[in-house]
Amino acid sequence: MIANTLTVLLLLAGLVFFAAGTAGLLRFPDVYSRLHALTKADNVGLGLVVLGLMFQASGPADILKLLLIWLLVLAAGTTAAHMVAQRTWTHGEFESDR
Amino acid sequence: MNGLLVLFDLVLLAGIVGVAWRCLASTDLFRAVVLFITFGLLLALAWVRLEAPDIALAEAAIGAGITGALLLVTLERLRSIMAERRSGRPHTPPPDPTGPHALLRALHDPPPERRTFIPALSFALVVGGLLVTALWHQPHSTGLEPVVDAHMDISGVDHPITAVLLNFRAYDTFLELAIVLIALLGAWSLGRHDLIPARPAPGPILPGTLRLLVPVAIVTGVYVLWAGSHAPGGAFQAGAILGAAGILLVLARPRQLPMAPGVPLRLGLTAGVALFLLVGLYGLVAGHGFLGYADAWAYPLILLIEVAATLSIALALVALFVAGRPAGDDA
Amino acid sequence: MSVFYLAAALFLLGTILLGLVRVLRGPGSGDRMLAAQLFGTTGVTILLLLSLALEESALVDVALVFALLAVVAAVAFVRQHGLPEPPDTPTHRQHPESTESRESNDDR
Amino acid sequence: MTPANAEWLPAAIAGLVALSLVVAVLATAWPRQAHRVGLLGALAITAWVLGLSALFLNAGPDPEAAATRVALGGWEAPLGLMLHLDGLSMTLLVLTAVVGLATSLYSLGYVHDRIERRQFWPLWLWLWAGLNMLFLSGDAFNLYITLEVVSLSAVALVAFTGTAAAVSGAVRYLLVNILGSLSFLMGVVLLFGEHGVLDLLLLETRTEAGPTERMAAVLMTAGLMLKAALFPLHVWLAPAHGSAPAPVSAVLSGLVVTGSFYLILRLWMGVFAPLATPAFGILVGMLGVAALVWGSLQALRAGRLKSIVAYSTVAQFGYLLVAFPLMLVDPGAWRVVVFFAVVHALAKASVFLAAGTLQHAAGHDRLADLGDVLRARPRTVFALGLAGVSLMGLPFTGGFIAKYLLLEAGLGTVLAGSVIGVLWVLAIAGGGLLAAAYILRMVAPAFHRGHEDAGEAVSPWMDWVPLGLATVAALAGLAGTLTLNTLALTPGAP
Repeated sequence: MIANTLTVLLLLAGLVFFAAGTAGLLRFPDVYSRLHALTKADNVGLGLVVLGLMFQASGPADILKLLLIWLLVLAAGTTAAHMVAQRTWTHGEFESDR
Repeated sequence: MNGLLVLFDLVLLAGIVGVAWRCLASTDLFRAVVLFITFGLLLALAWVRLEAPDIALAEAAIGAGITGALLLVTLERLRSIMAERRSGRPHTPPPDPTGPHALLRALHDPPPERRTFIPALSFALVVGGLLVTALWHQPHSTGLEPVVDAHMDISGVDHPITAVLLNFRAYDTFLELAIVLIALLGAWSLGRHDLIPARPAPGPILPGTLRLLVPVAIVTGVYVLWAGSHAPGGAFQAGAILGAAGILLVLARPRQLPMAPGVPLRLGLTAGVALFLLVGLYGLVAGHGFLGYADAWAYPLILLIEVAATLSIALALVALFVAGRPAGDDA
Repeated sequence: MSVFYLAAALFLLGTILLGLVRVLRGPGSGDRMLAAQLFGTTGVTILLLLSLALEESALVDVALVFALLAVVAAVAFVRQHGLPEPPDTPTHRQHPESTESRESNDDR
Repeated sequence: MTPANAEWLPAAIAGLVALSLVVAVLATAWPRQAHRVGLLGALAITAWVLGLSALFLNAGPDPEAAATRVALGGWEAPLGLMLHLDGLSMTLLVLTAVVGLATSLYSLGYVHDRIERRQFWPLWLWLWAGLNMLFLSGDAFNLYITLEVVSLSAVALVAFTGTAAAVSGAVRYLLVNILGSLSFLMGVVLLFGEHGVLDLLLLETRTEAGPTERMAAVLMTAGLMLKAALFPLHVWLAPAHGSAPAPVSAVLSGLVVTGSFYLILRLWMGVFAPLATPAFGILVGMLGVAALVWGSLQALRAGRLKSIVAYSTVAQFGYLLVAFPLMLVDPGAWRVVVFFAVVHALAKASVFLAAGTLQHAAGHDRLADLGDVLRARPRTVFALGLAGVSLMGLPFTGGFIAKYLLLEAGLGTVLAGSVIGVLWVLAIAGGGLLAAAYILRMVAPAFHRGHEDAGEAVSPWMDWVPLGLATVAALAGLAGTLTLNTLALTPGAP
């Protein structure tokens, strides 16, 4: 029962960050600020969801798998954000041409 | 629960159709590529909802790992051709009139015409409408599920899909492996590719991520291959994961990649079909029929074939990504 | 509980569809790439939720594969063989230290 | 009829599949020796097919007894896959072996570059293996996969010279093939969804004229018509052939297109048989007449040798469509149609091979400038003419027998009181005249006065193989009775 309540609360908190990430992606003015919106969803949003789901896991293997997924997404998000920022910085924020 | 599921499916369906339409109608190729990546993601969710986790797994590996990278790199090559055409001077290096370059030219000529869109849409609607009508009348058929279930105990594995793919209908699977190989032979016949020299990584983040991801990808690939005997997974999915890891290495090139040597590469690429065929021939000689196994030997033989097939598929995917045949192959 | 998971998954699917606006509008390719990256993360989360809602543990593996390969497209985006010369757009800036890496972009 | 023969038949069928695959895999893994592997493989496969046909014909005059099904891996349908051999598939296997052997020998001379050889042979051997498997397949999904093997290797072969024209033709061919395959696959999915089995014989017992079958029939037939370049879905054919290497054109026009037609015939004689109605037959027949006229006119207008031959394929396949309404009136006419397709494949392949020799010698295939080479190469011109005579249907050639039998069937429908039968008879007779016109266009410069210039030297293979194959095509009439008798060994068909 407590586990379920914790899961619900953590998931809801995670969803808030996903919503915020999407809102930021849509509303922020340029690439550099939109980066932040993305990384919040990656780091905290998925982190909270994973934490919430861990209470429902059937064993340590499942918990480790969930943790691994979070770590992988963290690494991917960080790398992607860094590289997109770098490319935009060196090559300009050009419109993609045909 | 059920109402919510239907709502989820409807939203997903609307998303898939909408994304596909915008992707086709997009005049901006980069936008079309990003939409296609999104399309792959939604499609994986659709496979989940169609209760086909095996295909969702394959779609995840192919869609996330390979298609996106392939399209983005192709787009970049197209751009350099277009830039060359606009400026009237040859891009460096001098474009090879044969080979992959010619393929890209052919893909770009003639430019897409917008007025073909309406006929195409009406054609799609007519065919789609007829299909829906035909599907509407279909009974709820269980297909071959009961027959497969009845034979599971002598199939050598515990996952029905693996049993069908590698035992009951192994011939089809063998030919699918062959098709991957033929596609690669076709790509190689177009021209040669010389590996690009390494270039310095921009900062420590990319090499660091690679150092983390590539080993994890190898472990995951082996895990998915092993899982195939009792759960969704198997050679195609594992091969796609390992192939994506290889593509990551080719893309990032932390250091000079060695030139692929001709003979071992060919042997690696054909290992899957060759081993499969050898096992099949043994079955023919031993009286189990072509591509048949003795019941007791089914599991080890299936595992052997899957390992070789994983290796071949991964190699073939990386080679397809690199596109031209490596210089070592002509030796 | 599974109704809750499903509702959460539906919500996340909604955010993907909403985020498509950024893909359609752009304006730059970086913006679109970022949106795709966010979709990948959201997709992983949806898969995790669905695996509980539908009681299909194999979906965690699908999520794992997505998470593992999420970075490939982004790497392809920045590491193509020959990036074109930066066009003369007003937003273009020159970083003082990046000249070296730009020169080596032509090494295809 | 010897029981021992019948016992060996299943092993021989599985062995043919295995042998074709071994040859293809070996050539892929060992490209340095691919041409040697290919030559030995071509001889072995041809010998095996001839042996198989001897076994098959010996199995007796009863179609039910002769037709053989092999359960792969020991799993019987519906669980497993079945290979299926009957008179129809046997005939096409022999045709494939003859054209395949000729193409292989020709390619020994044509593909001489070391690098090209390494690319060509594995793909060609996969294509051959794919065709053998296609003709032996008895399972709807397996048919789709074998079609893919055939299509993909054919596309790669069209592109393999790597020139811009070849690649552009190949891309078009690839898109057509993908569309055709997807359409076919959707049909397979519909049938499987309705009946829960994939085996063709099991499907045949379960299908009726319902909405699913209708939709599946439309999808599968349209997809195959696209692949077979049947009018009006033929637009990809000439660009793909115009730029492909000669042996590839020969195989495409002779075998690949015929393979798709074989599937249409197989499906409509089996699974979709309940759907065939006279009105449908007349529609298809009309398409055939249009194809005959349009293809012939294009062939008369084309300026390049290979384009003429490619358009003549569109025209000749019109006959196959014209024969459709005849089959509805006289069910036995299907054997004549298959015989016609066989003769056409032989003749068309030799015309393409001869055209390839001329193109190689002259360095181009513009008809207007080919006179010098034509005059200097009587052997090749003779091959061209001999195969052309068979295409026209002049007496005593294979083409004559085929067209005579078709005309006979057409007249039969007229006598049976069908007014529209007159149209079919006119089309069959008129098509021959049109064919004569465009074939004379090809060989006529050889009889004009003018310079003689043999052009580039060609290897003996390229000189003699077209002539040999053309002779086979012309003499195929002698094997007419044998072919028709073999075809009669198809159970379930009249």
